[in-house]
Amino acid sequence: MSASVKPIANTRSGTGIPTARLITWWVIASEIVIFGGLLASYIMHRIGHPEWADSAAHTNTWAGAFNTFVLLTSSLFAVLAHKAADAHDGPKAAKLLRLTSLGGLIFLIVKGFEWTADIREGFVLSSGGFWQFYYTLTGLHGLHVLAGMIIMLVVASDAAKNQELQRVECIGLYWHFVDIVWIFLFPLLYIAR
Amino acid sequence: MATEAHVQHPNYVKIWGILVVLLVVSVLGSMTHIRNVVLIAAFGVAVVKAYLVAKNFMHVTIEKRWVPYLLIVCLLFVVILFAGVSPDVMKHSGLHWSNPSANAPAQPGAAAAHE
Amino acid sequence: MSTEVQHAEPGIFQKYFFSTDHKIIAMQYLFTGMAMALIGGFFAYVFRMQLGFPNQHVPGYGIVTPGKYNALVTMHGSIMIFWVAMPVLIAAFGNFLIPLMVGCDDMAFPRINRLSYQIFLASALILLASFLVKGGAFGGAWTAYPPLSASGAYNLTPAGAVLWLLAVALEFVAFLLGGINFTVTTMNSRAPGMKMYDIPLVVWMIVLASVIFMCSAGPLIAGAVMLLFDQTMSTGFYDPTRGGDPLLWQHLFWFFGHPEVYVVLLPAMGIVAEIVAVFARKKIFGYKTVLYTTWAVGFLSFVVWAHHQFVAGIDPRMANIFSVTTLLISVPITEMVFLYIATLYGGSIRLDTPMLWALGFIAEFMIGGVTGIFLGSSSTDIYLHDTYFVIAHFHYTFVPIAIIAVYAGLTFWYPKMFGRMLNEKLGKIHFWGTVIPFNVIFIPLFITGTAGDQRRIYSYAQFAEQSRPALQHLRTTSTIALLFMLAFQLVFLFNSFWSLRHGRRAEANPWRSSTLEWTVPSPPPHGNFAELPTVYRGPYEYGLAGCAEDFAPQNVPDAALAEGVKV
Amino acid sequence: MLERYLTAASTYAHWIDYQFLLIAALVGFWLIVAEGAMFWLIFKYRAKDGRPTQYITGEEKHLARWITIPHLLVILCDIVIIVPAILVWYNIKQAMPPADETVRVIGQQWAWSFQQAGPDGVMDTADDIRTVGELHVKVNTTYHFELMSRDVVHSFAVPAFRLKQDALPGRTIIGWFRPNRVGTYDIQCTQMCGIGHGLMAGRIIVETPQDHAAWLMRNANPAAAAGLQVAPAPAGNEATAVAEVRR
Repeated sequence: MSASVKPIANTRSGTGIPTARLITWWVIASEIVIFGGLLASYIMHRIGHPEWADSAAHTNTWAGAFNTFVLLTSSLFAVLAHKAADAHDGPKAAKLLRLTSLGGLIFLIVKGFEWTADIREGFVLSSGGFWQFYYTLTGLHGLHVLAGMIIMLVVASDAAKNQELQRVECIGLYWHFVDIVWIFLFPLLYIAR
Repeated sequence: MATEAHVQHPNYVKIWGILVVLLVVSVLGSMTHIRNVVLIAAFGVAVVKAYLVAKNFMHVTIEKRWVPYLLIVCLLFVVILFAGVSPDVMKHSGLHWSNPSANAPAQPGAAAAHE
Repeated sequence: MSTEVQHAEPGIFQKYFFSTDHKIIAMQYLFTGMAMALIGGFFAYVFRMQLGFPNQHVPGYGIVTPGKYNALVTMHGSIMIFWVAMPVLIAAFGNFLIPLMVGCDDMAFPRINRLSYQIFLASALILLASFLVKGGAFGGAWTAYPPLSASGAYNLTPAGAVLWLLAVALEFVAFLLGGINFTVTTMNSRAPGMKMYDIPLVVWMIVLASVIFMCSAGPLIAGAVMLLFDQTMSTGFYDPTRGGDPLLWQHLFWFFGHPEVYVVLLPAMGIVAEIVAVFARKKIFGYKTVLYTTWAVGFLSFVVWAHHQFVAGIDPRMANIFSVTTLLISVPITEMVFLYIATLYGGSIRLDTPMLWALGFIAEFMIGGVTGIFLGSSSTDIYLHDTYFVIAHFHYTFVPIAIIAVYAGLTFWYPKMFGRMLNEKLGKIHFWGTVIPFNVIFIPLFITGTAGDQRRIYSYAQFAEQSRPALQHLRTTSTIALLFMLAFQLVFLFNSFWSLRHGRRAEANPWRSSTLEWTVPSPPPHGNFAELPTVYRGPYEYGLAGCAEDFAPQNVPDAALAEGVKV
Repeated sequence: MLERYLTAASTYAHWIDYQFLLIAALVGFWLIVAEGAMFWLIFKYRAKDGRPTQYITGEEKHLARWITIPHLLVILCDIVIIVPAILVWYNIKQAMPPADETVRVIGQQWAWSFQQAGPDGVMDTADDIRTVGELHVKVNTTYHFELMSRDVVHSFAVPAFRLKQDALPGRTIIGWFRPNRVGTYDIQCTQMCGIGHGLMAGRIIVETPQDHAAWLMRNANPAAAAGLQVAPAPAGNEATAVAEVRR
């Protein structure tokens, strides 16, 4: 079945929310509990271990702040892409989406430099304590950024041809969610000490 | 089938500006090294930022009502998880039990925890 | 995007392995689940033989060593829950029924659906592959408590433990994808006119089960990532010598593990609701109340998890809270069962094979339900926790769910799935041959449990109290009953394969049921409905006045009812 | 009722047994009522020619009563069960009667080892008695136990005492029991702890005060001066104990 042939099931909208956006909300809901479980585990350990603050002091607040800025800006592009898609301007939406994934790329590059610096200092995943949570949380989040970028580029290539414009909003929603996760990771990992 | 224009698009750049200002506030707040200021700057601001993104970028407030409810219920489950687990994991001693290894991983000898 | 798109007949490989048709995917899940059930059943046979006739050569397997015994019980539990109950009850029935019952041509996202099955198949293969690696399959119980599961030095199955965890994690991903798809399809793709309370209960329950799964599995997915790192990257999330906490896993596991019980229970309850309504020719007694109790159960299932951990080293004060919530959840579940029984009142009950299975489910599940009270009450759980009483209790819930209700569903929808009727006589032999041995297996285990038999122990020879001959007789009885029960499953296998060719051809609506899946030919063609239906009423309108038949199909307008239904 | 299946040898064994009986009576009643109602309805409303089915939604007041009233009774029964359940739990796991003696119970793959004070009555002194697989206790004496694990999760279960508590590595968990019947009772590990789980047996020997004193004198070991502290040491330190369980 080619992508252009959709079942009628896909085109109905019993809830009043288009099917694509509906599934995006459910994906976000399930992601909330995944990140929530990991964050809850981290927070309760962190409160129980005040000494982890010493490890947290090694993280680079400026790099974290810069990355927050990058993600916020990319979120702006994503929502502008949604606006463009609403105006049926596919090529513009595609351009903005590509800018958004460029933001993701910058984010990952900065993250990579951070990890390299941390590892050079001898803090690795198996260092235990704070560091195992630091790498797991940022790693899981980084994977989401990466996945979002790839999907976004695919959506952008369709949007450039004015196809599947409803997907622009959906990938945007997902991207904002990833942004919100980072909004909480930033103080939890970089500021609280 | 394009999405129907269901939102009045607000001025996104302005909201982005507010978010960036908030980011600066939280970073500056963390420089004070005063515990309460840092905590508010870090987490209070994070909640505000998350709300702004959810409201203005994700449009949850004008989505069908049950969508924000769904997200809140999922958050609630995480809170329930936290409430049920933290008495055991966050604390290192309780009624008739203690977790000496969590306090001092390398220290030998387990202190008995009498109430 | 419309009905005039002609679906070209694909090649056989394309049709059966890479199809996006929900019915084919349902069959893939069904047959994979059934194959896994055979494997899980074989494991049960092997370790029951070891318990019934200790340290003797088990025909078809050999000598059961302690390590192999542990691996067998671990894999029996994991397979039966994750690779039998979930794929068959949720994925197979969900995939087959949801588009048909809500009146649309396919799932909302057919390719995500296909991906879900492919991931599921990969997870099953990974699990089976773990028997072939060095050290053998994981033997740390399906709960996989660390540090045992986290360290190869403790469990002696380093590769098996990693593969087990990977398989479970992949299975979760498959069911997240599938479950979200079910939910979205039911919410958005219903036939015109089908309002919230016109959705058949089985669809409701499969969707709610998917939602419960989605909300509860997240923390365990996070926990599985942590455990995987503990196993392979020498982190110490659960290692107490390095500041970790083994209790964290237990909490994350049971935060998922308890809702999981309801994830598999609800679809079974839904299947039974459909069948009871059809064969009693009755509207479900208090359809909305059934739904409200389902929601209550779904929510409460998130706040009871620590009753699995009363004596696991959690703070004893927490046990009181969880004991209260656990007894609280008995309230909506009891109400739901009462409503099912009340549905029989005033009916015209025909005891065909599907109905026997459905009534068998209710009768047996009640035993499982009431014995749960012993375990939810914290003080008796001190004694009964991890004994055979627990095993007997949850098999009295899981066997009705994963075996009895599945047979109910299969015998009921077999004509729709394959276009032939099953043989009634063989079906009844199979029913009694399954249900009677089932009770003979597990009632003795209640007794050995209260007599102090602890779980997962491969031989009781070294325990003076447990090696009393009377207890051994009970264990042997249970094992022999299991042999009978397994043997009678051959009747079903024969019946289903024989009927595939020689069964009476099924008309569209052999049971005279009112839901939408019976308005299409058996088996339904690709695309399901020649003309997409419109819904005019709820799913269980039996015995409606002013109606030529004793049932009113959902898709027939009021005006046409009096003229009778063309079956 | 439970004593027919297994001896009750501690003071709180009977509390649990009575709670078991209470639940058995209540849920047994409901089970019989519900199953009875179901089979009666199946029989009464079996398909008969000329008797059409009735159209009932379940929202009729006079019929819904048949659900509502049993439903309220079930809630009542739940309360009747939960109150004593919590009381018994409180008395076993939360309230802690003053200890006459203390023992340290250590689980490891795959044996139970025990440490108790020698004749001087003080723990962690040179004459402490350490045993593997066998715990000797005095009848009618309140014991506190300190439960630890050296490696993985174990569970210290003495079915005859109706006692069960998991041993977690890194944690020390305190509990109590008061044996009231002389005899030898099994200890089972009830938490999957590796390939030797099924072999991880132990015995509790409840003795009269005289026998116990004699045992103490026989086994007091002044030579065991070194290494008094029992630590929940990292895995692998105690290879000897593993060898002992294979004796």
